Amino acid sequence: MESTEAIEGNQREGDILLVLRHAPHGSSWLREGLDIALVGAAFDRKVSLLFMGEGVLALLSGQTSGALGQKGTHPTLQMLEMYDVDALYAESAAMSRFAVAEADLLLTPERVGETAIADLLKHHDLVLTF
Amino acid sequence: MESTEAIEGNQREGDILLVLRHAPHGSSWLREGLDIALVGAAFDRKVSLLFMGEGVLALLSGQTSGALGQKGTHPTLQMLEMYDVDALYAESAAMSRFAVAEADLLLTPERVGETAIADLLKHHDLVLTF
Amino acid sequence: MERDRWRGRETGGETIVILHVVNKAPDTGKTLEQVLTAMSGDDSLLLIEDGVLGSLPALADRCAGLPGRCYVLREDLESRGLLARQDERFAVVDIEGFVSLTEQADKTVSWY
Amino acid sequence: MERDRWRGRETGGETIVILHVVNKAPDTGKTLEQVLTAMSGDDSLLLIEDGVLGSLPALADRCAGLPGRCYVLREDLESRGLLARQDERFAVVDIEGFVSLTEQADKTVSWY
Amino acid sequence: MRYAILLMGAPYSTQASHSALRFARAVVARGHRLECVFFYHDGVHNAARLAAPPQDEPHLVDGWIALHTEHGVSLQVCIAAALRRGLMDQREASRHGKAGYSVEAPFELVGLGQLVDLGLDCDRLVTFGP
Amino acid sequence: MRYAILLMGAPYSTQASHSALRFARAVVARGHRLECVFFYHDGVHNAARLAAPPQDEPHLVDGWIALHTEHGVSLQVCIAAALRRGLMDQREASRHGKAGYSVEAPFELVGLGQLVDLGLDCDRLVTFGP
Repeated sequence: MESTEAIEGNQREGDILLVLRHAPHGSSWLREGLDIALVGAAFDRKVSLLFMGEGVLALLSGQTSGALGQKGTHPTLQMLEMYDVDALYAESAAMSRFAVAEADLLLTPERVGETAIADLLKHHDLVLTF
Repeated sequence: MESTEAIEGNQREGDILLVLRHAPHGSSWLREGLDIALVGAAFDRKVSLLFMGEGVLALLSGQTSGALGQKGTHPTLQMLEMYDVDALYAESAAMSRFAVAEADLLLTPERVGETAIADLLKHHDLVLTF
Repeated sequence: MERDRWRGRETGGETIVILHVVNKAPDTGKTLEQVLTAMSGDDSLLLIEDGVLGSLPALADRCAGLPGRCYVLREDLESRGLLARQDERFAVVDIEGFVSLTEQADKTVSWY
Repeated sequence: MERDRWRGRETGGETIVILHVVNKAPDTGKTLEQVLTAMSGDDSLLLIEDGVLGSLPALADRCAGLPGRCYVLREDLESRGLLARQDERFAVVDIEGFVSLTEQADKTVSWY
Repeated sequence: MRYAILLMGAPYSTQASHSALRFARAVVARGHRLECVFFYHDGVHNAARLAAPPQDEPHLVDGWIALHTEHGVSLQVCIAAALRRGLMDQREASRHGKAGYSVEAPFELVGLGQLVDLGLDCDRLVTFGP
Repeated sequence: MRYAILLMGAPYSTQASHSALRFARAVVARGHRLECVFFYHDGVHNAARLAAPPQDEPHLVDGWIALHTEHGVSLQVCIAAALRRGLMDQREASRHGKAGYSVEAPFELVGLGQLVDLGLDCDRLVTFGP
């Protein structure tokens, strides 16, 4: 079910929205986006994350280090709560496309459709895509 | 019209096929692919070029330097003949997709469809994609 | 109909405008799809770099739902030999026009 | 029917086999389309890195015309939490299997 | 208005650096204050002091330095992204026990918190991706 | 068999370098001769001698050097692609009047002709793109 409740609560200034569109491991995009989330939160900014497209695969449980020991991003995702980054959204269409079910997830993002995504962009002061 | 004549003539060893899939100016892919063509030809290797996807835009006449004076790839394309690189192919579907007509072109590549493209890959010893 | 879809997203009297900047061609990944998903009815779209390929008539229909709010950067059309080939639904702006669009919008979001 | 299309490309007695390696997801640009355009009936396809997303059942149909010649790299499925989620039409190979495929093929062409 | 630019593309590999430099000059020409160009992801390569592009191509590193000298634009490079990519100044080099360095003033290595502050404190942040 | 690897992705930014290093080790482990790893396009950044990745991540530059030391694999870097990207050895640095250098042995700066020869003379060339 898609809802816009959480979004309407975000209409204050000082917010950062990170739009994460890349899958884990294949590139450093996801990691370098998440690093901004952690730093923003450490600087007392209210940070939201929107997982879009292949980015929703970051949310899958069961990820491991790479074959050479590359760390991956799942440990960082599990730290988000500790940093009070709890405004997590996932593109509904992408979840369906990759057949990612709620039971498969590390975290519990809110599923959002087009209108809610457009609203998220509106209601954050700074929107960065990764 | 698609033909495979030129391709059948290429069945000897020592050939390099460069598959150029990137448009000019946006990245260095096209340039760095063409550099291999020139070096290969200078080393007396028989080099063929296949323009695929957005790569067909490299063939458009009327290209200029970039706004900061970036060179572009059209001067290199015009040097190909001097280097005896004359086996030029362009993906027919891409030419149609971008509405590129023969009259718009710097050079006169042979238009090739799927079967001819697969044959080109078979009949070159070294195939590099850019 | 396509217009209505955009109109439906406008938020009351509020005019929070975003300039979306796209530097990838329509064939390069989901970039353009993602922008269109994330755009509101009062946002604008500017194509730069390889993104200008999206203004070619054969490819421009995807942006057709955005009348009057589609821009394409002149210098990137020009260097590619594409100036005057762009679809008429796109307005051509130069680099000063790009800056001006960022002045007018409340914020700029880049997609690559 | 899709099979016939591939079969039609086989060249007489000649067995010149190419291993095509793809490291991009199906949604990332035209990479997979371009490979399928350029493949012959006796070629093989190996998905690595983000390319392994192409082996997910929801996306695997594009490779359905290549029975028995589709491979996906185990370690890249594994690190992404996707091992056992791949479509049954893909054979899982490890890094030694990857080397072995390059031994068997006359040449390897990478698409990215 | 107060502007900042976020640049995430490497020079020469993609057009991002050229676009960002053109945009930076136009921002200044229109009378705005350009506070900072922040280099992140592969954009950090713009700070490579040993870059030696061909003489008939624009020298991007010099272009950034001119922007700093003539208009007081600060050139901030994400330290974590830089170190991973082989870019360090003298201080970091001695900290890592390396002889030599690859970044020098006016480029400064800074934390990612600077980007968050810029993004929220300036009137406009414009990103150039690869 | 005699193998060569062409690597065109930068370390950390994409997985290409990790894949290439894994593949290189497996080639050697299966008893083949790996003649050379050729670094082109953004792959030249693998030769950055000042790279300082976090300690919990694989050190790719050291990985390449080990491959050279233990198995005699030559590490060839395209000189033109390197110079544009801020990578030069001591000889090039003095030729360009720069103090310091960013590439050292066992990495060698070579012309693109080497890649053409490798591609045609080795039994197999396998490319890793970004």
